[in-house]
Amino acid sequence: MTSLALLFPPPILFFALGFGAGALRSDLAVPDALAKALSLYLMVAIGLKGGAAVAMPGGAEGLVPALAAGVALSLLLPLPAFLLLRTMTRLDRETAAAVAGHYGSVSVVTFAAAVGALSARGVGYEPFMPAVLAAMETPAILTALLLARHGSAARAEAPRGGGAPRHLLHEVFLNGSVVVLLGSFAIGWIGGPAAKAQLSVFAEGLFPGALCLFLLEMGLVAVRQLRAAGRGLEPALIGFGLLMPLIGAACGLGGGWLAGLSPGGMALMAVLGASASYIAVPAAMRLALPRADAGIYVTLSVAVTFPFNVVVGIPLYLWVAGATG
Amino acid sequence: MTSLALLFPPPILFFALGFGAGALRSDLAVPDALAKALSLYLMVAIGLKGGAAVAMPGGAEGLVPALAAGVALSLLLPLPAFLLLRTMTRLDRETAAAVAGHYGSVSVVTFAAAVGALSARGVGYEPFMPAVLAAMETPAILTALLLARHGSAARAEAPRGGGAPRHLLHEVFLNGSVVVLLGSFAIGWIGGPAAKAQLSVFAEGLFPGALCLFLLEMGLVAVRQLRAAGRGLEPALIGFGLLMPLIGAACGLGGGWLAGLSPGGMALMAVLGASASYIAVPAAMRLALPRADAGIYVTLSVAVTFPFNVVVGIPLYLWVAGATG
Amino acid sequence: MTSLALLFPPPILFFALGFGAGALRSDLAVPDALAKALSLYLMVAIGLKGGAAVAMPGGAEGLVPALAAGVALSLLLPLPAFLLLRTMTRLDRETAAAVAGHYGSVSVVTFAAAVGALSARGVGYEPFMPAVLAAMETPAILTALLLARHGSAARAEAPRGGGAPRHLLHEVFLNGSVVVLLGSFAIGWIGGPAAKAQLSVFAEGLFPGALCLFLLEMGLVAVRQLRAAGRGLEPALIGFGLLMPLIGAACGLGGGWLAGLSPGGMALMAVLGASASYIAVPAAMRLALPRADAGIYVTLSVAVTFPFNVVVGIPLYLWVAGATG
Amino acid sequence: MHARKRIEIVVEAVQAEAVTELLDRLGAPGWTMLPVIAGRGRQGLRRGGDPGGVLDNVLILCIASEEVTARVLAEREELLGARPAIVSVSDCAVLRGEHF
Amino acid sequence: MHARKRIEIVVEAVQAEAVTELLDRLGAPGWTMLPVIAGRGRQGLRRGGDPGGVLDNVLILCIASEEVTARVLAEREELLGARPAIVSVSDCAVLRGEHF
Amino acid sequence: MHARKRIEIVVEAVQAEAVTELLDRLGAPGWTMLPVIAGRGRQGLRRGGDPGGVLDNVLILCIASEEVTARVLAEREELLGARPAIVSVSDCAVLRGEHF
Ligand SMILES: Nc1ncnc2c1ncn2[C@@H]1O[C@H](COP(=O)(O)O)[C@@H](O)[C@H]1O
Ligand SMILES: Nc1ncnc2c1ncn2[C@@H]1O[C@H](COP(=O)(O)O)[C@@H](O)[C@H]1O
Ligand SMILES: Nc1ncnc2c1ncn2[C@@H]1O[C@H](COP(=O)(O)O)[C@@H](O)[C@H]1O
Ligand code: NA
Ligand code: NA
Ligand code: NA
Repeated sequence: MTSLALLFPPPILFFALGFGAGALRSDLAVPDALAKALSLYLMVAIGLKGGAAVAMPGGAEGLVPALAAGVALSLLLPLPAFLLLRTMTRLDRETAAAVAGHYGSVSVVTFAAAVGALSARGVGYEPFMPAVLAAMETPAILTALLLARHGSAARAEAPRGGGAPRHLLHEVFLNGSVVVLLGSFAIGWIGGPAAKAQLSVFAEGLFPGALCLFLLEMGLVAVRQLRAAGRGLEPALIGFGLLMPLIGAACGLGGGWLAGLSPGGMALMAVLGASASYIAVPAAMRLALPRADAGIYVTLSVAVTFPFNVVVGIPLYLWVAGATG
Repeated sequence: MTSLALLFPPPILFFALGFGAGALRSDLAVPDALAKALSLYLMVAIGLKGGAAVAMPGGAEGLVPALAAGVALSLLLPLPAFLLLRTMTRLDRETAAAVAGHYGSVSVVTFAAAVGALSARGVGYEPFMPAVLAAMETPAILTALLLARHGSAARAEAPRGGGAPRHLLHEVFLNGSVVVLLGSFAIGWIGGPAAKAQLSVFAEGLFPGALCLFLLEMGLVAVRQLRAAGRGLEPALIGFGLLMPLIGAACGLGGGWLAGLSPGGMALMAVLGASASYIAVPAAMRLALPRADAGIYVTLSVAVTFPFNVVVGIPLYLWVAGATG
Repeated sequence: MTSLALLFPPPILFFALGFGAGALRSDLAVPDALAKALSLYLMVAIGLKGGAAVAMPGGAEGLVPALAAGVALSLLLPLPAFLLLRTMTRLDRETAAAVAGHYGSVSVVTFAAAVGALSARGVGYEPFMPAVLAAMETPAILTALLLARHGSAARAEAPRGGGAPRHLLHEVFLNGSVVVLLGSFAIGWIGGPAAKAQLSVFAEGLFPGALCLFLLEMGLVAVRQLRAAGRGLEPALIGFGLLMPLIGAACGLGGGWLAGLSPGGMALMAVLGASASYIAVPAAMRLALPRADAGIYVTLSVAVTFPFNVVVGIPLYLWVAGATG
Repeated sequence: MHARKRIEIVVEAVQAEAVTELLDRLGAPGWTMLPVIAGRGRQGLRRGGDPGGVLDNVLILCIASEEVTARVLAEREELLGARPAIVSVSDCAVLRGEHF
Repeated sequence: MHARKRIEIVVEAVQAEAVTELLDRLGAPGWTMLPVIAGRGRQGLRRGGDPGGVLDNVLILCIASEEVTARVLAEREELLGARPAIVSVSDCAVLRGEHF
Repeated sequence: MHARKRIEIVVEAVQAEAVTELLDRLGAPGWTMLPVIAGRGRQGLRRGGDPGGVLDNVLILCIASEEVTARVLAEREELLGARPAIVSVSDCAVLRGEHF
């Protein structure tokens, strides 16, 4: 593989293609349903593959400390994020708390891109990392709510009938992403090698192509979001969106090291720390903190931090973790 | 393969995942268009695979008696179903006739799950069974109409302009499922081994994964349907939804035996007898018997009989047919 | 492979299946989002495969003259088309110009079907042909506008706010199809053999099946379109839709010969010349020439010329080009 | 501006074509059909997306003259019958009277 | 024909269920929910299709009696609150008065 | 409640952005765009879903003051021109007058 191809693997180039097409206002579009289908597929495939790998002898070794590290990161990372936002930017408390929640949580596709980069370099990693990914999706939501608590009567705001607290707990424990990731992980685990073999074309063969298509869509979404909400983004916010992933990655490296992970595993933990949610947390925040400005957190997550991680962050975190093959 | 993995293969676990997620009111969702795409894909893949197998030397041997048995089952099974419904439950004649029609017809995904179970156990079956599946889809509609005839002025009800009779004949002979299954079967047959090789990643490699995703959706649909129409289901109706598949399976076994099928083929015939339509017949019934309560038949078919067959029925029918490898 | 299977490969049979089902008013339907997803997939796969092939030693040899020939064909073919339409039919100048633009441009799926036919016959072709395909998509739009210019105040018609000229240039240079085809081509090229291997299940394994499904949908669309706009089609227009591809194919053969292509490449160039756009150009024409009758060009392209090329044209052009293995 | 009626029909998707054919037959100048995600009425919740599509609804909008509207409403049985369906009518004004 | 009110609510999709539950609770005889492609309001452009779906809107249509309508409008805070949402009401007539 | 106008425009999807830009330019306080499955008018049946999307329609709903509505209707040529399109206007009332 040429070093150009290593630096710019197809998924990243497809992201760039989508971003460029969007920036130049091409009429290129990915149907909504395809984007949702791809997102679902990626979670199922990641879960199945991880579960099947854990079913191998010794595959679950070290799972518990890694899960603990992941949950701790998800719970704690919103704190520095909130601090930074309240000092660096003029966001109100509620929006700052909501944004902070996104950075404790994770992005499935950033994880998938990192896994792809590790494979391309032939670097191994602990097979249970998809379970860590799932475990990190939602604890950050709780921290975000605690941070918002002293603000305006945030929770009283939610519609009485809708039962925000009920919805909220569902978002934390029964969020669609969490359910699909953990469920597929368990199914891969139960099914073991037989299921792995039977599902390999689906879960492994298709994976790189599906990731490419989804990143094409993410490029388009990032631009669209920048355009729709970009005016609202003060420079300090953009700075936060570039700085916070570095802090998250550093904490992730530390957590991974404490949990005794391999270089590949540490690199993935850094990626999880660095990445920001763009599916599970936004939906939860709309329900729990309806006064928070969705334009801000969706844009920061999708259009600033996601591209940064995919293009600059992943190679950097892999290199720092010593996971460059 | 562990016995746990044999008892709970991935497709069934994905059904359970969807059902559980729905029951716990997770916000997990499968986009509509993906569900429809998967349903179309499964029919195309089943048809192609069957057709290609029939193109092999001797592949069509025994096709005619099997088709005859299938059509007979489809035409006759609504009779005991109707009798049971009119004696066991308080359904009006028209709704009872509509429900009965569903049980003469078949469910493509139940068939697909059974084929998967046979493959996992290494049990062979007649390759033309997909053609039998297609042939059984719609004859039951005719019986259902005859059963409803003496009821309220059922047919006069259909909108004059829409031309119910015309639509109805289309539903029977040109129903989308029938056309796709038979068409793909014919294309696989004409294409033979060359087409089979060319389409193998698509029609065979992807199949298990697509089935898993579709069953995830079916689990969600089953719960949603139970919730939306569940109140309307008297216990006797649920009893019918669990009893009738056993009757259908017994008749299917008998029919398969008369048609001289192998154990694998008999097992599939039992599955066809036991399964209830949830695509072709509901649509036909809305047009032909608009006074019949769609909530009842959709719920029974999708949320009672389908789960029963997939989880309990298939292993049972395979075991009775001696098709457990 | 039997000669029946060679004459009627699965993609064509699926087209016939869709056409037949539509003609008989079956309720068979392909979800919109699936059709759009397949169309996007086909372009990505064609681009990736072409780019990877060009990355092989010597793969780009002869690219420049072929591109030149393709662009020239796209720019010039609208001229005979326009002439024929204005003499043979009663179309107004603007509609005639719009239709002519479609015939200079190309159809991705016709190209894909031709590539499939070459593979089935084991005939090679220049790997850069997907780049030629992309290059031919939009130049014809410019010619169409020049042809329409002296007509009614066509351009003044476009909504002031929408900025038709801006939109138009985007359609020509940044049309979604062009961007995806060229982008994927470049990504395949950069990625080289490593990317090719990684994406082979996606871009190659799935391809024939995806093409089949898309052609099923095209069959349905062709009938639907004939039915909706068929009354408006005078016989002379249908004649044009059958004659013009022959002219385009002949020019394509000439252009391919001048560019020094192999028989397989010449056959593909003939197919490009013969085919008519049904995605990029219709959208551009709605914006640029809103007075032109969309019913006419969509119907001619999708329901007359496309079926003709797929069923009759491709075998013919391959035979004339001496590309029948 | 010209005064017209705005007829709004929510009906199950499998009956949609029958309704638009009825509108065409009664001389409606046109109609527009919109997708529906979900609906609730006397027949309970109808959430689209079941595999057979029988729980899908559509909304049909038809702008017509008073005369055509009266004819459409007269087909009450035909429109509503036993089917999940509602029909409402309101006033509106259109720009190009000659087309409606 | 019977005079009724036609309530039209555009609200973000994640709040849709809360709104329909409110309508049910206030005695609305039914409602219909339609998908929205994009919308603009005070909160700027909301174009659906972001991965989390938080920028999706839906349109909820509810035909109800004057009385129910008054009750719905009284829940102004509940309906609108801090959320992207608009509510409008117009007059209409329905065929089967007993159902609305 | 405050009296406003409800403008409803059905237009081909490729022109949708031009129409919403026009509404923005004329000072409309907002708009909502809904997908359309199919429509019939003077130009015959327009059933969405052709590969190029040129037969897709959308419905644009805009609630605006009488003044803005008059400005929008004055752009008749711009809105309708040669394109498949219809425009209708009706009365409605809104809860938060300051926003419309
Ligand atoms: N009051 C209402 N307002 C708006 N839509 C309604 C209303 N009642 C019924 N509908 C719609 O009409 C469909 C059929 O109504 P029904 O026949 O009463 O079950 C429902 O699924 C709703 O989509
Ligand atoms: N004047 C209007 N006419 C029609 N729809 C509107 C209008 N204002 C707002 N909307 C819709 O309501 C949503 C929320 O509005 P807002 O809360 O003002 O951002 C927007 O995204 C639009 O879909
Ligand atoms: N009378 C009408 N009522 C409702 N929608 C209409 C009507 N006339 C036309 N339309 C819609 O407007 C589109 C364009 O109309 P036209 O320009 O007349 O072909 C049609 O495809 C329909 O969706
Ligand atoms: Na994070
Ligand atoms: Na059956
Ligand atoms: Na051409």
